[in-house]
Amino acid sequence: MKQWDQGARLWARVFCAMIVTLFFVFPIYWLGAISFKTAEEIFAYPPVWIPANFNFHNYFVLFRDGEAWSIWNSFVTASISTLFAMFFGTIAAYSLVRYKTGGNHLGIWIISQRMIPPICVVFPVFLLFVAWDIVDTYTGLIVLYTAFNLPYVIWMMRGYIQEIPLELEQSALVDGLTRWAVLWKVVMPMAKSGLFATAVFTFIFAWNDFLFALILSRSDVVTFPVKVTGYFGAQSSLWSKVGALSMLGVLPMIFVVGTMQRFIVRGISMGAVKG
Amino acid sequence: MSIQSIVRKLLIAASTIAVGLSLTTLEASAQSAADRAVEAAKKYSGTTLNVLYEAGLQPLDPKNFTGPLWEKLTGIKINVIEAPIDQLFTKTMQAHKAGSGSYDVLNVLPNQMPDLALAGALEPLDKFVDKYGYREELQKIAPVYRDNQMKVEGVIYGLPDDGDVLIMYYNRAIFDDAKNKAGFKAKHGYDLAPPKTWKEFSEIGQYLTDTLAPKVYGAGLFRQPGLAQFMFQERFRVAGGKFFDADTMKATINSEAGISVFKGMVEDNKYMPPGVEQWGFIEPFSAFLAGDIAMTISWPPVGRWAAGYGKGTEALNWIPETKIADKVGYALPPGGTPELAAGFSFGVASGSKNKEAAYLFSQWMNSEEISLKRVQLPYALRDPFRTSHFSNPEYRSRWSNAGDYLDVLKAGAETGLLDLSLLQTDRYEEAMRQAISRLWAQEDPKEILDDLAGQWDKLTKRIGLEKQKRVYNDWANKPNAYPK
Amino acid sequence: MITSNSFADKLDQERWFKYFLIAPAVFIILLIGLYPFVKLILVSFQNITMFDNELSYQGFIHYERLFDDDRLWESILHTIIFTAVALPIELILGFLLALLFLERIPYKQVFVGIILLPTVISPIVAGATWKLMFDQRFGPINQVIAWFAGHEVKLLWNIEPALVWPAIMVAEVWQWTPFMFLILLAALSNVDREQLEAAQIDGASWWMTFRKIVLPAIMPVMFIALLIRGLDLFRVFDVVWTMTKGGPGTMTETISIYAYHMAFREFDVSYSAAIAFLIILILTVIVVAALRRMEVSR
Amino acid sequence: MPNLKIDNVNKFYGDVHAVKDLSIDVPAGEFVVLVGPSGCGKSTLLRSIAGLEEISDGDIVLGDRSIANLAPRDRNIAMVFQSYALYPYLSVYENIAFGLRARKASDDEIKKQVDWASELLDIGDYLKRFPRELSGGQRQRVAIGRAIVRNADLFLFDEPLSNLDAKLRDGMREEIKRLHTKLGKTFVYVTHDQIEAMTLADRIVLLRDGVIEQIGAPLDLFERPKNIFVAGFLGSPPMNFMDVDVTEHGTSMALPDGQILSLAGTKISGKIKDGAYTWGVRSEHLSKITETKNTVRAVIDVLQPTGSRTYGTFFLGDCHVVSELEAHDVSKEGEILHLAVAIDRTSFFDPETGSAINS
Repeated sequence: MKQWDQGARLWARVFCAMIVTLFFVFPIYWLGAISFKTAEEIFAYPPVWIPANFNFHNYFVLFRDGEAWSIWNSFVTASISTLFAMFFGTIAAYSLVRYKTGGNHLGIWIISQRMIPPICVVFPVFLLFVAWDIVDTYTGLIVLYTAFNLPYVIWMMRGYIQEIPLELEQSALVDGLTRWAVLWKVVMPMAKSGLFATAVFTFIFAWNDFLFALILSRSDVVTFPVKVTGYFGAQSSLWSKVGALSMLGVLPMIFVVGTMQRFIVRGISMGAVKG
Repeated sequence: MSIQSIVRKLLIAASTIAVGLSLTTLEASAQSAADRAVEAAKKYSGTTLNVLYEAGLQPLDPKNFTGPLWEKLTGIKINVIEAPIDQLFTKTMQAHKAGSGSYDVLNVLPNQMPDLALAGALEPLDKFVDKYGYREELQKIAPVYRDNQMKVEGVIYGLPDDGDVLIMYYNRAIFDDAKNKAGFKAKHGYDLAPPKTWKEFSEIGQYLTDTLAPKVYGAGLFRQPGLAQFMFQERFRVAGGKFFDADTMKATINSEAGISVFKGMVEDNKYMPPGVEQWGFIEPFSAFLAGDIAMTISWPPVGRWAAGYGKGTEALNWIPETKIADKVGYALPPGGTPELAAGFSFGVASGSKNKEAAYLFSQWMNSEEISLKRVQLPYALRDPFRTSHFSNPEYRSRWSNAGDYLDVLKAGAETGLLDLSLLQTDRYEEAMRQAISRLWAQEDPKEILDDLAGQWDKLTKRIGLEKQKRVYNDWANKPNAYPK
Repeated sequence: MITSNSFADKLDQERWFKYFLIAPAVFIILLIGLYPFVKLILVSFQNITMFDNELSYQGFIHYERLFDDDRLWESILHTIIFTAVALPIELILGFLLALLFLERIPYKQVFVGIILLPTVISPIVAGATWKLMFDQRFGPINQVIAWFAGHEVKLLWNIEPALVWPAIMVAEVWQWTPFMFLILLAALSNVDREQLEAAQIDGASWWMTFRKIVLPAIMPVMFIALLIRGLDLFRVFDVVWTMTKGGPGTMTETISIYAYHMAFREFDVSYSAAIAFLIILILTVIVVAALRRMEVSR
Repeated sequence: MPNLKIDNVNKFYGDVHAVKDLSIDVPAGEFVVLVGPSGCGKSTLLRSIAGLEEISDGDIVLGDRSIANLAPRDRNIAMVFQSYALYPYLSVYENIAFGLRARKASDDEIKKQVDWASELLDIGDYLKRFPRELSGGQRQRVAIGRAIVRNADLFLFDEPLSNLDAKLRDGMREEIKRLHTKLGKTFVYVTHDQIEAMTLADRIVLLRDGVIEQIGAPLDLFERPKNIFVAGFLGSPPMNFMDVDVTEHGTSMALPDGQILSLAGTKISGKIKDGAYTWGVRSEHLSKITETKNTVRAVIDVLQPTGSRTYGTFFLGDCHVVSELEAHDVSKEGEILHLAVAIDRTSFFDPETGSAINS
């Protein structure tokens, strides 16, 4: 009797879990479905739930017309800025942790920089970038994303570095390494998974950014979110392109949740929960 | 797939031929405005012009057709930069405020021209127009566009380049149907024909819905606030309304005319398809092509596409297949004074580092011969705007009743009403859009319009009453600001 | 005593090394973080508008305007209501989900992974997706409602004042409930098993166990999650921008959308700087108050 | 091989004076153990020698050069840490080779050294494994291996055994001692465990509050503690202390509960002034006898048999006393025993200053 009871409850839970999962995945399914639909299917009433063919035409069009380039722009700016932010952020975090540089205040000040809404600073940043002549360049967006993500990287890496036993570093110092070498040969390998997880999130933030890219790009470095919003034009809503380009933007994220689950909770909670 | 690719190849071949043809015609006619522009531009060979265009279909013209041709003729490269329509103003001003010289040639919406000109973002063009002898050809642009989308306070800031006007389209199969005709005449005592007044429009719409719904509804119109405000502006003035008092500059939008138009707009929704309140551009357009509505009012491309012009063009594959290709009727909307909704002029950015070349490109694009080809591009969104476009035999033979189409556009180009254009028009329009969404939310028309008038007065006060009054009267005194 | 002189040796001394490490990051943050902030304050005392470019000191004229700007206060009100509604919904849904997944479920990781997806995608994509979902004619939402209603429905999600906020809210809640869910799931999993068992033996009710053991244990984490999300909600831009651009009218205008509008549509640059400063001020007050509370509760 | 000379070293942490004017000379090859309760400054001192802390004042000299201002890597010392500080991402082989690689040794040299160390420490079988795959004791050996391959001038051990369980600790202790003998190098070893200190050290440095309480050979300290602190620190169970009154010209004393013991015939008899003293007796110096003369009468309160011996606790007045008895000396709590005291092996301390009374 009790056995049966437990079994029933398990199935009830699984059922609930499936309903919930359906709710969260369906919109993305719908987006994907649109990206494979023909124009007739997209503008059919009642809506077509499953496209008749697995049709890559909408993607083909994006690539043929060079509009998929916006994905490349997103990739270049997000990945290079991630490298910079990770490098400068990690060494800064090391300094904060090991040498208590600037005491507690410097750390608080740095993380508070992340709190400022982009909309508040984007105009002055725009003027600054005009002065430097880096509007609509990779350099511009990379500099911006690096700066914008630095506080996050420092904050997160601070947490990860704090977890590295001090004795490891001291042992290496005694064994004959310089401080710089200790950082590279001991701290970095020890913080490897933290570095990786933080880098992925840094990448995501830059990849998903809209407002900065909207203001600071013109034509050469338009990123995919900016491009997607552009498709909701006045005279033709290019739903097929919205669907296909958005899906291209979602794909890396599917990979992220597929492979990085155990790091995600710490990444999004800014270190509040250690996964 | 294979058929599509064949079609595409054919299209590519066709456009190659088109380029070839245009080259020969250019050589044949000596010293036209286009030729002068090309001749003068050759000294800038090797430079690049950044041209700001509305994203979507618009840029296909400079990207696929005129851009390459211009480069071939002058050696000047055309770099098309796209921005969604609501970003055009932002991007233009942003570049101006920053002094970055990001753009050379601009697409300017007429009602934004005063702001851009007074903010100093646009280059005055008179000197270039004279230098390159373009005044004469500029005069040949259809009157309303010429007189109203070119100058701010007497100075030329733009070359009007788009014959945007809201024309009425009706399904002739329904209007010619004997049963409908007889039934309508029996009920209302006059013939079933394209309506001349809004009263007739309502009666016809109601009658057709009553007899044919849910298969066919009498009409479907723009109802999204952004587009519906164009329809309101038109109907308000047709009903005799004035936006402001010319002396006190007080808003008079809440006059009797305003209230009755607002009430009429709500009433009309009743015979339109369910959900019409949300209709933007696509919905009435696709419903009309599908034969689901008997009448609609929209921009000129709808008239072409409904007739099947440009069918099979890849760029237009998002357009639903027309089921009424040979049944499209064209007429001026009720009142006979269509709204010249939006449209584009070419302007030259004041911050451009290559203003002369930018102007020359604009002149070339805008010239008789080049513009004639551009307005005929199947995927073009540029609508006929020159007297010569309307009478062009080639264009008039594009489909069975293309002549009717061009005649109506021509008539519209004479009687069309200008969009309200003030300093910071957008703020006034914003308030108007807000009022319309309240209208759809079933609020009381009078109350909404009183609020709207209050908001407008406040805006006027902030911007400066005298300054705004000058701009308004400048606009209001144009021949097509109000119906004659 | 041996003294070291070379640069490399100096660098290797603690006091130089630590500054050497932190200097680039601080420099970049100062440049892109602090400079714009200072510039912002500067501009807010000048008078730069679409037509004017007055760089002299103008006093507090733009700050005075703030008080007289109904649209601004409406947008702030929208933002506050939006935050105040979305945040508890996300919290409660996230918590319920976490409770569900706290129990044994086969292939739990797969479920959790799929549920997480919305949180990591671009808010622009989320907005676009829901815009398509909510389309009154070609979107599936009205269709699904029609199934339940038994007749055709034409709910105007993008225009009807009563529906447009709920539509945005659904998109926002859809995207961020998984965030709360994941954090609370982790927090709940970390609740001390022995304490729970002890409570069970002591005969505590479910409610008492929750209030006296579970809640205090997850409180710090929950608080941070609420803070992070609260700040995000307060500056929400992308989703609203994609779905309504603040429309119809200014009905869904949030503070960020309004600030954008004033800066990049009206080019009322100085005034928008004053707005930006106001936003930063409000956020600072919220964060400081929140952190105080957190410290007190510790 | 150089001597280590610690010369008037001071260390401040802000206002805290952690090491006070400390001087120690360590001849080459000696095994010195720094011992003391936590916070006594022993670790600070060790880390100062390693260069992980900067000293505030004084000097540290290794051979003929001052190393006080050198970076750790320039001091040519090796150190074994409490947590072993093995690099989890490196194999055992690479862990041992780490210091050699840092010093740019050739691959051949490294291999030679690692093989030598692994054979010495009997870890040759798991050179390819990673630290997480090793037991605590094995990790400890690797940590030691990493230190000894370097041919350092000085070996520092920072509580290396404290993370091991009791059994392993005994074994490793022995091995470390053997290693010292084999290598013949100078070892400075920090522990808080007096047994380690006793068993390993050539010389113990007993620290308290940054000051040396006593320095000397283990048995010296054990048998001739300079003060109550030293006496109490060394030995397990700890020395029993009680307040006594010496009377009759140093020939008799009164225990806290009034019992009288005669000092006659002992070394101290007559050599100590009458008065109040703190008397220290180790538990093994109390033994059960059948006669009752000049014995301590004890009512056993708690019995703790360990197998070979049995600890019997009793009270003299308020003083809690532990005696170490034969396994079967007592059968149950409450029994009354007579205990003989080996008075010659007990210590008298000045109750005011705590210093030992030299007899």
